[in-house]
Amino acid sequence: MSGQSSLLKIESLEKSYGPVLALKNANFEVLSGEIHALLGANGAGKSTLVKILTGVISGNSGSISLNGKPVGFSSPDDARKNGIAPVFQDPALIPDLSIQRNLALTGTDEKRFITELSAMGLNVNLNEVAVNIELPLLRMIDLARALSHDPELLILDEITAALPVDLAEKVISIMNSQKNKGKSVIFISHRLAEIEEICDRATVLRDGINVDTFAASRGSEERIVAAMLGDKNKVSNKLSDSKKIDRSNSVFLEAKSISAGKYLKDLSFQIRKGEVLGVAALEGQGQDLLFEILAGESKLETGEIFVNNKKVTLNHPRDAISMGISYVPGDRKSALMPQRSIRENLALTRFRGISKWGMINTKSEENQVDDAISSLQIDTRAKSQVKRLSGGNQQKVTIGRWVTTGFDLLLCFDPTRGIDVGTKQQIYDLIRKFADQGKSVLLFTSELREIQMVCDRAIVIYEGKVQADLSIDLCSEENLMNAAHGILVAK
Amino acid sequence: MNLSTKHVKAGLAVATSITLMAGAAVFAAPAQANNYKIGVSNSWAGNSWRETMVCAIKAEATLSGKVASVTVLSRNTDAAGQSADIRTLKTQGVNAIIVNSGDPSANNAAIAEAVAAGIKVITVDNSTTAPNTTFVANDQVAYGRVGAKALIKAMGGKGNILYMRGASGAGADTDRDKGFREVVAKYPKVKITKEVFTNWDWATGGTLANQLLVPGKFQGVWTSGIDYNVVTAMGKKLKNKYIPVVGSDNNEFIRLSNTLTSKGFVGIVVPNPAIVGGAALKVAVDLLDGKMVPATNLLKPKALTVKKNKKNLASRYVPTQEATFSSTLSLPGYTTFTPAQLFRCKAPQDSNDGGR
Amino acid sequence: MRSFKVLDESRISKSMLSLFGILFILYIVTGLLDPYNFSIPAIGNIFYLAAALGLLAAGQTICMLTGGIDLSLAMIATGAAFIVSVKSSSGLPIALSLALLYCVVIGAINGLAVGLLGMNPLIMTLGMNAVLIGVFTVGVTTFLRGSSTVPDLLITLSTASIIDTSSWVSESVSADPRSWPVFVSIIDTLTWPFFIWALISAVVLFILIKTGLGRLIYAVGDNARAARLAGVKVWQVQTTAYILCAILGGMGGILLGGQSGAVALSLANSFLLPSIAAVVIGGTSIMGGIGNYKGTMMGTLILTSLSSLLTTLNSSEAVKQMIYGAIVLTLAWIYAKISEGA
Amino acid sequence: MNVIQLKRQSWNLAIILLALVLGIWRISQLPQFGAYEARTFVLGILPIALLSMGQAIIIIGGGINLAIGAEAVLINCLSARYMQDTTFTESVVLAIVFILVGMLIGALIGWIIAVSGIADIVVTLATSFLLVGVAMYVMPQPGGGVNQQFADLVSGKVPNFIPPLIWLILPIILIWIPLYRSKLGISMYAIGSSKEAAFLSGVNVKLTKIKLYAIGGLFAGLSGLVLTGITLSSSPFANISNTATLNSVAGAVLGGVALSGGVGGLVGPALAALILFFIPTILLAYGIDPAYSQIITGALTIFVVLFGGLLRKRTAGKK
Repeated sequence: MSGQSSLLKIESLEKSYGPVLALKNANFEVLSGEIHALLGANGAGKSTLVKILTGVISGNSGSISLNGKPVGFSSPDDARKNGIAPVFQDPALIPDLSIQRNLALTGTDEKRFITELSAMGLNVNLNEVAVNIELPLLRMIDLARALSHDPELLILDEITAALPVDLAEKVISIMNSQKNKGKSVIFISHRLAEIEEICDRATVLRDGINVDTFAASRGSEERIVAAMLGDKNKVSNKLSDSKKIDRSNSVFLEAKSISAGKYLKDLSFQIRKGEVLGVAALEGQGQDLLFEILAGESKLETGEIFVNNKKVTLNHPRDAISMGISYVPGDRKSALMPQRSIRENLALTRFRGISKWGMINTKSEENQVDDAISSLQIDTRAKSQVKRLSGGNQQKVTIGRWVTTGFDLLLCFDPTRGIDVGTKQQIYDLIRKFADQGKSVLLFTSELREIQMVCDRAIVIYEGKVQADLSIDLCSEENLMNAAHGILVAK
Repeated sequence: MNLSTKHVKAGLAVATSITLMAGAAVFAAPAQANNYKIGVSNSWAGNSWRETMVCAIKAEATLSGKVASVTVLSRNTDAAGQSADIRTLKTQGVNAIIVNSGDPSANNAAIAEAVAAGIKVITVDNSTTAPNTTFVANDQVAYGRVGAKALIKAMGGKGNILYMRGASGAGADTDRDKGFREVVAKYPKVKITKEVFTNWDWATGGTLANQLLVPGKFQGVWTSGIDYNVVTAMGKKLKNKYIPVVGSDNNEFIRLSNTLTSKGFVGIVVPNPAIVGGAALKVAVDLLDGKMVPATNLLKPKALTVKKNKKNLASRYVPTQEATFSSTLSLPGYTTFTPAQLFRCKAPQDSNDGGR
Repeated sequence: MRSFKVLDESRISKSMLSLFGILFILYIVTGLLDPYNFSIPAIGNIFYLAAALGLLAAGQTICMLTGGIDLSLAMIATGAAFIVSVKSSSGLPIALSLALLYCVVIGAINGLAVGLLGMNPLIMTLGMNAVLIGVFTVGVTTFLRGSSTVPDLLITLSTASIIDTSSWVSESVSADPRSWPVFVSIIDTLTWPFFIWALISAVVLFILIKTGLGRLIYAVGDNARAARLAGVKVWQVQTTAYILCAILGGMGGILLGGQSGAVALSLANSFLLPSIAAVVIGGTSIMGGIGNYKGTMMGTLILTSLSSLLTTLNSSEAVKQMIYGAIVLTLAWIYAKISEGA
Repeated sequence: MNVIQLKRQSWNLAIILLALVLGIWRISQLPQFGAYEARTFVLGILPIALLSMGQAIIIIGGGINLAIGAEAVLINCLSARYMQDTTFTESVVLAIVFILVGMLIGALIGWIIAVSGIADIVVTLATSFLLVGVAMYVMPQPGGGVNQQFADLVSGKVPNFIPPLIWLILPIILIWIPLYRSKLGISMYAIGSSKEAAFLSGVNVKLTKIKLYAIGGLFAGLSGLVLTGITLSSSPFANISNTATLNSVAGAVLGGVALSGGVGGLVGPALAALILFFIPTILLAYGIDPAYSQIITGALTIFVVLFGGLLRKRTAGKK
């Protein structure tokens, strides 16, 4: 590594949003030909740093130099011309434009693009409009487009999140081939295993300062987590002993032969009271539709749903709520009112029926909201608008809403996606607490190891059916992954 | 030389119009007596005065016995829209078009095309600068003049006037302003201390009256037809101490002038009959019959007050009609319909009995 | 954790303060140009003149808080006034009920189209506006033919002071009203329109702040999907909002009809854009979810003071329009900067 | 061809079909159909068609311009005032100047929106008051005039319908097609479709917005000039500008431009103007009050958007 020259060097970079200091005195260096992980809890300043690097915003002070020359990027276009190409979690393709016109917009060479894409074993109709393309493929298209510009520095921001395993592997091999060509990659991910596996070095940010930079290798996890959390409590990988699987509990909800959309075909499962049931699946197996059906948000085509042994029809989320089924969607933004206060967000369900449109009982509302805030440890410093809360606190508000409302079954769709380690732990604890209170939780997660940490049992969906129904001792990542790929698991 | 060019030009014009008419003549009913097709283009719909004007055209057409149909294109539109309407009427094959133009010159091109095709164009109410048309209207300069005289008389020859005009730039408003100022200039003790535009909009007029009427500030009010709500506002704002108001022949203004005389109110009614439409129709039929009609036909208004014209004003009020009804029911020498026929508002083609 | 009343307080109070400042400056300027404007009757007059716009803007506020807009509001107002005046011959209660029915029906159609069928509010209400203009243009000569005189009771309710003082000030017509006894001026200030506006405003504020419906109006405007996921039937909220908007608009229209003394098809036309401007100046986001009616009330008063200032200045229609536009733009700009800074 | 393209084409097809049906219907009502009648059709739609096209460009770019009617009225007033009693050459030079003025006004509005961050609808609402005020200042009363030769250049000598037809088609060929193919054109769809993604793709969102408003202003300027050419006059009234603006929005939407941005073209709006012109005239021939056409126009706009919305929902659902 000593022979490598410095490609990008950032020195004492500072950026504030009004009174909030997002970056203070951040230093960061990427060598040419290395894969560098950029890590940090939510609000540590990662995304601000990436935005500055890609010309989305500019810093208040500090210096950036590229190949030893000081630079400053006035726009994403400017950054791209300087050899920096980002690929974000949400692909930067224009929904209403065809791929061809998207390429024209960024001045990308079509032939080169097709070469890059077919190197990944993928192809696409260039006349297809972006909005019609599945998200995982769209991300790969975005990546191929970035590669077509032959970037010196590729920035991959959470690109592997919720990406199916085969595609995630392709991303990793692309990173390696970039490295072999002497190009650099900045890799941002919450999946620590990936980082240990492929990154050369890692830099951890905390509170806008780079706190640690070291060579990444297997076993760095502890060091990463410690650096990310600082002096705060460390996370235990295993949970408390609160898991007690009581098979004698009665069934709360049963789905029989559910079919809907392109993916769900003849899917059946049961969830008991006081049970946390994990759901594992590769991306695009219809798990999101399953959750939406149970939440009353999408329509069931065939099949039946029983709650407490009674058949139910769920046409609207209100029907589900009245059955005691609550839904925490994967996309926090779709469950929150960003411009309203924590209080209004927490109390929203109180007014769901026309009969409750009358005068607000301020006292009872206040008590209820206070309870939720204290039991979920929501940070209320920015309570007037939830859009100013951190991602973790926003997620707590979406869950807290159901704590104030009361529920029997909580549908949690990837609740820890993009959340820092500390808050993740709080959410795990919370889910276990619900189970202890005799409530059921259906938990889908894209991080398979969470299943072993939180769940009592897991089902794996493959090709629209339940491929495997595993007790917790069988829920190793390997087993889950095999089942998710359609390989039978021995019980 | 001069003469010969003229002849050539005339010959060309005739030739052009023959060519133009050639196709039409085959289909369009020949303009024989008793079978005239009349088109009406009106630039402002949903307004009581204009509706009455249109009804007068229809009623008079029905009674004339010489008109087969009246096609009315009445809508709120801009100059381009009205030009399109006039052209549409021409393609429809009418023999005469009665135009109440929203703009003094913007429809000239369309009118000229109609005239060139041998269609008689009669402009009513608002004058246009288009040549070869016949104009039928109330004399607005005289309107301003007689109104001003009566107002100044009622004010005792001195004091401040609240001058509430119509719409800036409209032909009628400009003409009335001319007549009004002519008279006011002769009385040095009379001053126009506040000048506002109501745009002939009742809401605007009402708002302005409520805002501007302050006890002691004015001794007389001129309105350009947005009249009776100014009187109503006086009841509230001046605590029933009325000052003279010049208004038009709006039904409600006539009623207030009649009833509030006992409270010292002087209402000066200067009629601006909407049934001038009936006069326009008569002129159209005369033209189609080949009679000679002067290019400009102006109806002279008179200022009416309860003091001098008690009977006239008492008989003008029509309780069955709305407040903004233009309460002049006949124009001797022009119209022949009865009030009932006017209110019925039927064109010849509207019913089996020919609308009669 | 106790005081939840901090509803983005800093931002709203800042902008409210600046709105107050602007209103104050406008008032001082008007007063310096014509000292009569400093008198109590003149102040009362501003409130009196603001009432109708205030009601229309109240409707528009509710609509815009849900993320909608009602461009048919002027025709709803005009239509209500028309129905009341034409049908008043069958008795005022019947006329008013018919007008109310009309408002509810039109509001419901707008709301259901937006809420259930997913119509864009701009297009829906624009289309509705065209339909209503057509219906009433036809109506004037057919089913709504008749006297458009506004009934006396409504004229009184839309113009008179609550207590009639005309007999108290005897021989003072020619005298300056500033010489009247102060209590007369103050009583005169309490006009029915002012009273009605104040009363309705209290109701609107109560609905928006203190009721579940109010919460949902904000919720739906901020994020309709979130509201749906929380079990709220969004279309019910939107429909109710459009109905409320139409009813408030109808009330404004009837008031306007009473103040004009006559009803014409163009009655409320000139109030449509100001009703939106008042809401915007008051700081309600056109995207919904944030803002309040207090701001709209200030916006209404600012626009009314502005137009009386321009009348005082004897400014031509051209200058009026220019200043009006410039002020709306500047205020929106200042407001945007303030909310950005917070 | 993919679903969305097909859908876009089917929309255009439906509009062409509707315009054709109504056109044939209308022609069949006429005693005769010749050059004069064709000219009447084209002159009847030209100003509003141009305005709808300008509005369409702005709506595709994710905005909306409620001041576009006021821009046209202002240019109408400016040209009728200053082109009165001029020679043909002077008129042409002035026409070019006024089109540039229209662009400049549009650019200014775009700049205010870009810099202030206020919603388009609010800025343009305010500027619509402002511009009408300026128009009234320029022409306190209706009137003015223009060189007759220039007028003939715009509207053609009776019964020549070719010049106005050229003015309808030329902007599509000279402005729209090059725009659609240019980087600016792609950027227009991009910022209308997703501002964030466009920004990340390297589009200068603010500059694009300013340019689009400038092009919108160009169309408004053309519309105002054409109005002067047709009417040989000008009218400085707010209600005219408001009606024109609302019609331009209706025309754009009816022409297949999605109000959410990113979808549509300019041919649709031009045809939509034709449809909106035929409806009242067809009714007229049946002796029906033209007021009914208001009802039909309003209802048609609602239904078209409703239908389009349902169509979009269905294609989105198939994803």
